[in-house]
Amino acid sequence: MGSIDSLYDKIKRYLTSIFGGEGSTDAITGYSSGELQMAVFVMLLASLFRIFLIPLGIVLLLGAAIMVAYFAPIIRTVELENSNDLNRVLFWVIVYFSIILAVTLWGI
Amino acid sequence: MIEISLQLLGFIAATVLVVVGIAGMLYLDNLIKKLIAFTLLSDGVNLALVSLGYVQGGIVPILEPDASIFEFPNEAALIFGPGIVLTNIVIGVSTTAILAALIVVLYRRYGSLKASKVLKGDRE
Amino acid sequence: MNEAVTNLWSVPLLIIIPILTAILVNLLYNKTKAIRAISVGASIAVLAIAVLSPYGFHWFAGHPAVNSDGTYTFTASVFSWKLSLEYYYGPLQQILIGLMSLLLLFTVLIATKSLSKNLGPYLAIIFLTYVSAAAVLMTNDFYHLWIAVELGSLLVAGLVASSGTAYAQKAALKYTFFSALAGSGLAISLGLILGLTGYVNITDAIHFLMSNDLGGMYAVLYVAFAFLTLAWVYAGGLVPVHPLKSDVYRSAFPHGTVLLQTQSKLMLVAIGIVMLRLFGSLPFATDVMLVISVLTMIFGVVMALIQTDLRWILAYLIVSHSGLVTVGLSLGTYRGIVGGIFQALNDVIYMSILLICCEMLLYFGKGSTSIKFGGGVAKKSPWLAAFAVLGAMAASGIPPFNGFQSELILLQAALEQGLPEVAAVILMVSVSTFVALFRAIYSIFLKPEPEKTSESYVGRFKMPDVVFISLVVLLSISLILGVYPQLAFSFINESALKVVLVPWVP
Amino acid sequence: MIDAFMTVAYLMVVGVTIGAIAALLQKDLLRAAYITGAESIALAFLFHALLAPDLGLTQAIVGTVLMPGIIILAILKTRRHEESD
Repeated sequence: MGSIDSLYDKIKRYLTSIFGGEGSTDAITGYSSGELQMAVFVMLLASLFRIFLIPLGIVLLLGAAIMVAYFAPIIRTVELENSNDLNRVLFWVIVYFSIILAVTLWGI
Repeated sequence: MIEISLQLLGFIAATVLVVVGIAGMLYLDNLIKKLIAFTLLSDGVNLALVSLGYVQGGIVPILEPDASIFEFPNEAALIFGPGIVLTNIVIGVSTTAILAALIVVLYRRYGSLKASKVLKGDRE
Repeated sequence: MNEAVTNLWSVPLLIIIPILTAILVNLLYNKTKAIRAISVGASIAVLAIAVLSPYGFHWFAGHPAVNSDGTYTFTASVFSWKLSLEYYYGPLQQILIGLMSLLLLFTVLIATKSLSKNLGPYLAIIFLTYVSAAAVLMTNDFYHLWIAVELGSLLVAGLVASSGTAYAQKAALKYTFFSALAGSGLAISLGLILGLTGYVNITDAIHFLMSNDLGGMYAVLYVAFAFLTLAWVYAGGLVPVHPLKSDVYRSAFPHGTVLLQTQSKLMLVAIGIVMLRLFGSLPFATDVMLVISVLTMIFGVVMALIQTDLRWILAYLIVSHSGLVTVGLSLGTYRGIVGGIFQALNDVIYMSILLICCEMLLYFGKGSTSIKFGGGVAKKSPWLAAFAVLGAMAASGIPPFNGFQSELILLQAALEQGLPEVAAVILMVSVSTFVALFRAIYSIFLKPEPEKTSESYVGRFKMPDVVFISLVVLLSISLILGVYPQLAFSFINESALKVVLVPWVP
Repeated sequence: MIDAFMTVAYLMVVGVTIGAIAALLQKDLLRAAYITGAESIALAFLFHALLAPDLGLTQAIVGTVLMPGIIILAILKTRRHEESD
């Protein structure tokens, strides 16, 4: 079974189980294209590590591809993490801030 | 006993205020409590900025009529922190007023001060 | 030799006229005709000043720049300690503030047309929002930067809350709560930079950082950078706070969002340029900015794809396109900075077209702009449909419009830096913008109307003249910039070159 | 002399800390607002001790009158005690 085919089937089955219908409504097309965008983006981000070391980039790219196929429908998680709950945003800001501090102070 | 300078003491108090303020804003559920935590946070920032300008054994940065102009820059505390803090206090008051007004308006709508009820993440 | 003080006349006018208008309009409160006359007159005056003004400096506190031989000068190009609070009005400021004044005029016209209750305070907030963005763009010292950013964030909350719905008030409350963190962060950052260098003026601070070895104090500079990044992220609505900022964009009136998105993009450009000038040479600084921009682009566009409401789609697309602006700035090269600033300019124009179309849909549809609008609007208002389609084409970077030119420059800049991944993300954003917008536009405008709603919306929708004229003006600017982008480059080039080559010159 | 001054400073730091924590732990919101005012007095003294007397005066006025006043107004317009559930 081709992996792309099965990934698409997985996403479509997941989304139709949430929204109902035969898979061509507004919400489902949006969610599935968003899911594929996230998959591509995760792989792009993994491949960006080639700047430090080219084999590292290749390994991370393969790993990201496997992870994407394994955890396939991540769009609901992404949507949840992007929700406008005040405490969640505060939490993410504090995480971000500590990462920025760690990265920049690491350069000294 | 360990000798702690006044500046370090100020930084310690400021750190406590900032940490308490952020923790309060994160963990407390009541909107007015969140507002109080916000005032504590801005107090902590003010204290940190004032402590930044402190000079050990220095004088208040106001030039007396009979003071020496040449020794004044070496002795006086640094002025940049207070310059920011004065504005920061005023901005803190106006932000508090806006927040209080919004809290009152939302209380009239929802009949509750609980952030988990009023501010939960939802889409219209 | 000692020169006479020649302060530029236009800078204080650009700040004071909107403030006076805000006070006056607020006092008039509900007298619609007087408010309309005063506010339209003031915005035309501001537009004229922004267009006609020469370039130059305005010094507050009046300290002249001290030369090495003890004389003083006000010439900006020679090296000297400025020791003053100063405003600079140059080509970049002229084009951005001029565009913002044009949008202010349209916003005021539409607001006075569509609102009648509490018009005075609302217009006062709009004018003050304009002031905050203009001040951030022109200033060359930390105090004004900080105060304008703080007040700008409070005004955003006010502008949103004045739209009156419960959702808008919640969004305003969340955004203002967050200003506690960001505003305090900005204050601490400025305190640290001032403590490190001792100069309020950004030019002086950069001189100090370049000519003195900080030694072990570099850590303090990094902490200042981290806090300034937090304020940048907050003012522009980049990734960790983008849920709050998209709430804000969504729940204000669409004509208010025109000014809100202009303000936040101008602040992104202004604070981003200050960060590049101050911290551009630090290792990891531009990398952190680049990562934040890439995440903003992708999360904004993914969240836009999964929405089913035109207002939400526009809100998230504005966030995502802010990422396009900052990705250019954070590349740090000449071409990247030109692309980023040009993208901000284009973005403001085409998003305003789409937002005004959205305002018209709200006006026609009595409150609903969801994708389930029912379709058939194109038959009733063909002009509106044409404007929406053309605006969406400009937003997604289709050639005859301006979005194409800036995205091309951004792609070139990313490839020049050896970052094809970033170029791929820019392309993804462009394509997904097309998908998200045309999904909505198809089902609102182009889909045939269902039969059953025959009793409502009979006949054609009549677009107000004001809206028609503003859409035509914005669309023609978009076309002109798309065909002949050199018009804008002549304004942008100089400041981009300055940021790269002589960062201490404002 | 110096020691007495430092002792008072220590006391004020302790007061600021305890005031901050106590204000957030109160169930009665009105009392929390009063405690914020008391904490502001300690803060104003610290400003004074840190060679910024002008800020001490400002903080004393703003922190003890204006800020608790706004908070008390908000409490009077809403409710005095925290909701239990």
